[in-house]
Amino acid sequence: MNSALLPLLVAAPLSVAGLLILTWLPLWLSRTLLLAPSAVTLVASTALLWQTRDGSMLSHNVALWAEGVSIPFVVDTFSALMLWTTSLLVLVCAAFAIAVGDDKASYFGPLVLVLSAGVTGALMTGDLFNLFVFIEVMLLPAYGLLAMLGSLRRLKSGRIYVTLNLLTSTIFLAGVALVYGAADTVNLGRLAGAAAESPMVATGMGVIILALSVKSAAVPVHGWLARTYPSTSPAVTALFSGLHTKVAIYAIYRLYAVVFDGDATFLWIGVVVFSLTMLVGVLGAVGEDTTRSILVFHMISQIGYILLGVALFTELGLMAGIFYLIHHMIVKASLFLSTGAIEHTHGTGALNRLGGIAKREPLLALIFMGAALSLAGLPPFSGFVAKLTLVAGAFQAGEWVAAVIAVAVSLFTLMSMLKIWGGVFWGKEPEPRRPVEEPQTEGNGATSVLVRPKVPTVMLIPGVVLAATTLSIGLGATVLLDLSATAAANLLDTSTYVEAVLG
Amino acid sequence: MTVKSVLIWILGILWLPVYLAYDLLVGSLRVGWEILTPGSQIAPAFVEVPLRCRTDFEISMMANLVSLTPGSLTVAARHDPATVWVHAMYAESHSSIIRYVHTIEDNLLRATRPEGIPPRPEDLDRDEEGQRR
Amino acid sequence: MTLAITIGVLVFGAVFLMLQRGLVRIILGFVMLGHAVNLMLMSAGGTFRRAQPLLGYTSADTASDPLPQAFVLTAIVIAFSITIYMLTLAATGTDDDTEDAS
Amino acid sequence: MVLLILLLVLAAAVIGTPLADRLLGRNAGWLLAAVLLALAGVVLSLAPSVLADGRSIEFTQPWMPQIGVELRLRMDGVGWLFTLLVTGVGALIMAYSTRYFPKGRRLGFYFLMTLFAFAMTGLVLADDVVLLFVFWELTTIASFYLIGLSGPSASRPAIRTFLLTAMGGLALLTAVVLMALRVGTTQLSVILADPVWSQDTAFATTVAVLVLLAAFTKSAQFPFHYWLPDAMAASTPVSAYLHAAAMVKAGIYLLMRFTPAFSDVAVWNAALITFGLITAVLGAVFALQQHDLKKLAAYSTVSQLGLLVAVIGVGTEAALVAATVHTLAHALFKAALFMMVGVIDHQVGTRDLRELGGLARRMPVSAGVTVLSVLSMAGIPPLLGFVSKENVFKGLLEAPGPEWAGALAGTAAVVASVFTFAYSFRFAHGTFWGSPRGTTDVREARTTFLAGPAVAAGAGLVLGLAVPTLNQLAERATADTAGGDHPAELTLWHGLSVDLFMSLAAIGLGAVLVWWTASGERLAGRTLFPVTGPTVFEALHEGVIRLGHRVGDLTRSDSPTRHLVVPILVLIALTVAVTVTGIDVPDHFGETTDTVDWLLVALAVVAVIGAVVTGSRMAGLVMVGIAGFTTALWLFLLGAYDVALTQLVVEILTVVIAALVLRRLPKRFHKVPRSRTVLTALVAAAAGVSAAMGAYFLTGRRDISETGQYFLDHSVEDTGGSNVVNTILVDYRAMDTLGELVVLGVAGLIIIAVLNSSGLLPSHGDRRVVVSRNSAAYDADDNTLIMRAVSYSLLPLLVIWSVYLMLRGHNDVGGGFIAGLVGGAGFALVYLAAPSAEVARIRLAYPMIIGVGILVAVFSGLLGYFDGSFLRPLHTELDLPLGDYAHITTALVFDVGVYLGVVGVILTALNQLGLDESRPGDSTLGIMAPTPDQPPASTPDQDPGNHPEDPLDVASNGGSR
Amino acid sequence: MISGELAGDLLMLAGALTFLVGALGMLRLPDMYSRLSGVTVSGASGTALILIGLLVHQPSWMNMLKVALALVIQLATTAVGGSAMARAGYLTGAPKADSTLFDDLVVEAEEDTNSEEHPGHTRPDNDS
Amino acid sequence: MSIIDIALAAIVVSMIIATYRIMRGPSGADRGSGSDVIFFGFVGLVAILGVRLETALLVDIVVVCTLVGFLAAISLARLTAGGKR
Ligand code: NA
Ligand code: NA
Repeated sequence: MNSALLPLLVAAPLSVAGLLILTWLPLWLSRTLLLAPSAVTLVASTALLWQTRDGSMLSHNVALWAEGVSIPFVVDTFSALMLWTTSLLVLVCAAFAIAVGDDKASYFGPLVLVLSAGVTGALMTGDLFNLFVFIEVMLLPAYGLLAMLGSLRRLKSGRIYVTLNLLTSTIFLAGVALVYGAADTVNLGRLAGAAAESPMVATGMGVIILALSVKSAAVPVHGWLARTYPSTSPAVTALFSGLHTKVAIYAIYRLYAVVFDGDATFLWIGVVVFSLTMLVGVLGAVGEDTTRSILVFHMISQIGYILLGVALFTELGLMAGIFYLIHHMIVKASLFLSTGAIEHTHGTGALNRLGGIAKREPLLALIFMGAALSLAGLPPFSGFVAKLTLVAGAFQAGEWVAAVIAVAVSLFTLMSMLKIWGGVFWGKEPEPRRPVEEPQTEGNGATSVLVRPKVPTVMLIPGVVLAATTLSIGLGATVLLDLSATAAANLLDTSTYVEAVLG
Repeated sequence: MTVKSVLIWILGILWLPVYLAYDLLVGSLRVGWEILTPGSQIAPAFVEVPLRCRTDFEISMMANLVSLTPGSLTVAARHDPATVWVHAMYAESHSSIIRYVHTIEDNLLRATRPEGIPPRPEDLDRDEEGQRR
Repeated sequence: MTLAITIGVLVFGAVFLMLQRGLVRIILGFVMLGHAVNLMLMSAGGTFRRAQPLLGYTSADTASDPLPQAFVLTAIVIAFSITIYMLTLAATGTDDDTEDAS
Repeated sequence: MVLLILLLVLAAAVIGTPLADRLLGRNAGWLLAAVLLALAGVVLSLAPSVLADGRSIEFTQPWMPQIGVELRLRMDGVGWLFTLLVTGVGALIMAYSTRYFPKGRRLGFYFLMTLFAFAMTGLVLADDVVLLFVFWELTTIASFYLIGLSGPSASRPAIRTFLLTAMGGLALLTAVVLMALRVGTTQLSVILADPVWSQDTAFATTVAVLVLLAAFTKSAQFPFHYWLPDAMAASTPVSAYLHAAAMVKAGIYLLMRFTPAFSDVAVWNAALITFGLITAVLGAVFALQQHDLKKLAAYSTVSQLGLLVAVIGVGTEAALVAATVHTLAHALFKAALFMMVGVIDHQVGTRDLRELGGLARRMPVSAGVTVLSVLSMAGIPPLLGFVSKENVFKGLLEAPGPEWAGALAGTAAVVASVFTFAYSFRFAHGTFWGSPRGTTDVREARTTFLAGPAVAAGAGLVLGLAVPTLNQLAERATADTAGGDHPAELTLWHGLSVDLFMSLAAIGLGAVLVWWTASGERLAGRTLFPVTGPTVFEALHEGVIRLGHRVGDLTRSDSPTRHLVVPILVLIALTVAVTVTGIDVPDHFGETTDTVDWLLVALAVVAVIGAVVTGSRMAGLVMVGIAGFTTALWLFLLGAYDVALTQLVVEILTVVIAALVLRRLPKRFHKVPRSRTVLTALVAAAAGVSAAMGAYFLTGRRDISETGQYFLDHSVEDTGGSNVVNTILVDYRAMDTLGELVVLGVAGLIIIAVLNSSGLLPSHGDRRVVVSRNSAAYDADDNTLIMRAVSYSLLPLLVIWSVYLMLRGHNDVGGGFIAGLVGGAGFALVYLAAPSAEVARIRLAYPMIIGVGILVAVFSGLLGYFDGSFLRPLHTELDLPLGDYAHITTALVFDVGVYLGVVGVILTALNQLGLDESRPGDSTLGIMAPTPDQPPASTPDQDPGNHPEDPLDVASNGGSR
Repeated sequence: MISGELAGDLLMLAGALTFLVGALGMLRLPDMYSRLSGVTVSGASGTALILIGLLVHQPSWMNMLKVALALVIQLATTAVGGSAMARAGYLTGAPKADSTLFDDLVVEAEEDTNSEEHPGHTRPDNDS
Repeated sequence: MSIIDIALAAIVVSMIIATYRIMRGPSGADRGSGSDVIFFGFVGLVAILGVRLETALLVDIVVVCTLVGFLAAISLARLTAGGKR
């Protein structure tokens, strides 16, 4: 892929979004248009992964102005990996939304497309302020999607979500101001190592990292996530879980590597905070009683794991963190979608109102359990490799406590996964409170039978795709490990990146 | 329309801002005096004033001119029959306010009507009944 | 100094309002916070050169830093977008109350 | 290679089970039995090489080279024994299963059993610690599902078992990671041979404890012993395989495997011996107490595993010989016994000793097989169990430590054996002899059903009689674990030795115990402990859930405030931290303060105080407006004209739109307690000080930025524009502006989308008009006349003005955004002046304007590819009459897109929020949503963009979506 | 030009002082309607003087046009805004000064057919 | 202290007085009229400040300010009447 074409990955979904706003198209066409840009991005990012697998990078100064003046778009292995995973998730979640009919809500298509454009831009940009803008591009559709789909609580959640994110975006912007005030520039290439040298820049970057930590829902600023994600529709939750917090995490990795140059002075803060995040998240999950709220708290816990990687800032730690990140995005979305299929079919995600689904939906059960075991870090799924490398990374870096917490937390993770499993898939089916499907009438129509709804196969496909992905990443871990190692190497030694940004 | 009436009309247009400035000045001084001196001579009232204005533009201009003059304020307006309800800070009597508004109206209509202005209703009254009230 | 004080004052008001009950006050707080941060961006550009960066009127040696101005312009519009959306949210549901009646 | 083939065949069998199940139903077990039997044959064929020649078979294949993990397989004596057990016993049980289950398909069972066999084989062959762990966890997972297959009542036991064994697994994982990091390889044999174990006692002890934790949970050692009886919810074949012969032996395998590393670690010896013996005695006592044959067998397993653990803990050559032989013996008699429990249950319909008795006459073969296994279990000659038990006694007498340690260990083992004798007797006697109880309509089981247990029990007899054949195995296994060359002298009779007397004592005292407790009847059902394992587990589980709920409660609030305050506090903390640390900053650059500035400070203070103090929404709005205008003045003072203008217009549009919203809400803000206000003020003050300090100390302390100066110096040359801010917006950083435009456009879309899904509040009663409808002030048509006339005359002015601002923006104050905002303000004016919302409704497809705006902007960006890049502006000089020319750039097209987007959004907001009352057909959430938890917008058979609940939708969306 | 600048300054000062007088009316005048007259003083007279002062400071034909435009808009704002505010106050029952002589806008009770729906002047708009 | 400074101060004082009225009410219309004064004050401030800073393009900005004031006045009036037109 020619590096000048990188901006097209942003422009393409935007123009399709514009088109969808503008015109009324037949359903099949608008659905195709909704899926097409992320499919294209998936293909393109596969090509990018191939091009960057040796640690080289693609960079392009948008509009071809001078270096340091133009907004640079850069793709290295890390961003290509993220592009690949996010576009896969957009594709799969949008497909799920289509399967459940979410896409018929007003402007669903344009909103998802803009969201994906924002994500893509945020992953590629090498400019702090442009990063802010793309984060906003990604957030605005999210504000709407969260508040327009889902349960009764969605409006309250919408309020929390928008205010919290606005606050953190504003804090981010303040950080950008401080960095610019101290360092003369917002170009990441020019900022390379600046925070390690200047305490003024470090303070500004600290503010930015703080904002990103809130956006990635690290403890103690995690509550908003637990409170908001469960109330929208499952497809949207899956989408958000795969994109929003993860872009923030990506940015933390990138910024800490480039601007702080991995400065070891502050790493201990990260180790403490992210260890707490692991613990608090998982305990929260154990205490919840609906599928999605459990999964959402897990997400917080796993965010702790992922960020621990950057807080270790060793080759192994970074590699483990990046591997974990990719694994988590896929598995989490898979879980949201498989439980989402249940929610859509049975009208609830409450553990005490579901049961015995494993027997009726064996495939669904298989998908769920595969992802659940992966999440808990059990072999042979991707989660195992992720946990193993991360724990090894933590021990290697001498962070015993964090390592032990990481290990212990996975037991609680399993515990809460089993809570879902026991409440939803095993156990007794609850008595239906009302006819769940139109009664089957026979002959004279005197007898009516309550038919329990069955999850439509089309709702299962997205989950199957993702579960298969986590299994293949687990079994063929070497490919992703290779890529993660390359990405980690680029974070440890940022000279190539800096050169690319300024080139 | 005669040349004379057109000249009067053009003069009317030119005169209007001058008159407005004058009215503004007088009104401001009066209200300013009220504000700056102790005690109060305020005797407000809401007065219904029938107008000779015909178009929306005229009514609107009229209402605005009244409002622009410190001490009086258009509270409500009606299109047909053209009427404004004016809040006046110094309302000695109903008719004084009406006369005051009609004076403004004269100046406005001189600017908006090349064909010349119709007589005031109170003057019409006199003509019909043959005597001044 | 003066700009810093203004920023501090605005942030005080913003945070105070944001921590109140009721979405409208929170929104108003955010509007103020936006102002504060925009001023901070301006402050980051430096306040010692205050001439407009319009080269038809000012020479390039005295004009103020245009980059923060562009940032602020962008930030203002983004904040405006979110503000009107939040205002919409305040007019949905049952009320703009954000807390359970106590 | 043979090892890989072993595993691959098993993997193929796993994958093949669905097909086999489909074709053969429950008889698929025969096929699987054949496969396992064949594999067992292969293993046996390796005996000469592995056992006689003392060679190890190895295989290596790269897996995750990045972390040094490879697929390393290795078979030594220990591995050989366990592989044989897994495949051999597995074959018997598969065959047995074909008759245990009723006819029909058994996919789940066979799949998981085969998977388990695969995992277990992998576990005992793995020569890589990571691989070992992978297989270890796989056995746990397979066990979980196999237990759970038994239906709803088994789900709690399955979960309890899973969690407990998973905990052990995590200990193993930690140990694996520590070892791998320390030794620098994940190869098990290399790790075990590393000198670190003798050099670093602390490290060795840590890892030893972790490994024994893993083994204890897997092999059901006290205090984790309870899961095994709990897991009896599983079907009998599962118990026979996993809970007797194979999975529980994984722990034993692990302990044996790691003996070379830890045999000198004192904690290792002490813990293994102590906990092993406690488990042995407790298990045996509990076993005697059971009425349920299966539970009895389970506790018996616990007890036997305890003996094995203890004897491994001794760690001497003799002890390890004993461990090797007893592992084999126990696998044979216990698998047989479990299978017999299944047979009895199957034929009689119960396995409760209180309902059984006198079956020997009706089921003579069953009785024979059972007696054979029971005798082996009780340690009666000439069965294998006698030899192995005696070796265990002998091994335990060599317990390290003080003199009395061996004696004490031996005594404990004898005590356990006394009870073992008693429950063995109880098992056989209570079932097959004694008074016949319950149904008399019992028949002997079919031969095929009995074949499995019979072979296993028979093997115990044959091997007992031919016990010296096991010498090679014992020697090799001892060499693998204890090291050295220890000749094993396994024999039925080796003279009068201490261990013989111990055996005799066990048998004799056992007989006494049988007599004394009426073969256990008197002990059965008595509570010996105040708590049981499962209740403790459930209490802990419940406790964790409660704790979790508390943790969730910390953030369980729908109030944004509760969530907003946290980041603010963290930010304040950051300020405090930076202040305390103290950083050096340069002096301010140039003169930063002008006296007029103070005026703005004063205004800001007034606005903020007003906004903070007031209880009136309207006043609050205006105060914030003042703050906004003050900001605009600041921008003005700082030379940012474009920005100041934007700020002004945005501020006023905010007020306009807020006014549309506020009228739907009460006049006053919600009241909060004074204490909260004080607290809030403190936080706000701290935040304010932080922000001011940040701005004061961290900004304004350098010359104009290099980038900023670059723009000033080059903008005319680069872009042809002299309004530098505008050139940054549309040329240099058009990507930002594109994003900003999209953000604005999306705001419009989501306003429509959210209102479509949730409706709008009606006007609030607080603001009701109190004047009579007949009053002249009431009529809207008449009274808006004044405004209308003015607005309509201002509109064209504004439109022209806005186009002018757009066109000149590149060189002068203006640009797409300001222009769009001014144009939008014009529409707002007309909108506000209209006599009714219906008239006011601007009949433009405003969402389409947004779409067009975005498309135009992107399109102008794409034009840039003609000059090599997205958003690269193209320039041309356009000749005009009178010798004039105009500089045309695609940046202007971009600005047109921006203009359209801005206008579209303003129109959207006005039309969506400006309706007089809530829209017809709108409803608040409660009425609209059919049921809780069901997303209203996802009703499947709904046309896109056409929401039946909202008849105005088409109009309100401007006729499109 | 110096005298021009001085003239401009003086005009501006005069405007500002006029503005202040009008604003003081906000404190001194008895009811909302009278206070709106004070607003007019500030908005029309005060601002007009300032704008003229501005023109005197920066005299040019283009500026004259723009200042004229600004003046027109400003005066319209004052007038229309004042009217609109007065009517809004009247509609919502803003209290009138005790000294108010009469009110032609009040309709007789018998004419008021919708009195139940819109109970006359019963709810003074007092939200503080 | 120059003439211009006095003028500035006078306007700011006016605005503070208006703030009092906005805070005090008592009616919505009072708050609205107070706001009008504030907005007019800004027009004045911009004009005077512009002269003080000797900046070009000042008049353009003043025009926008007046426009903005118009919108504010009308929409606050509308709000006062609870949206009644
Ligand atoms: Na007046
Ligand atoms: Na703003």
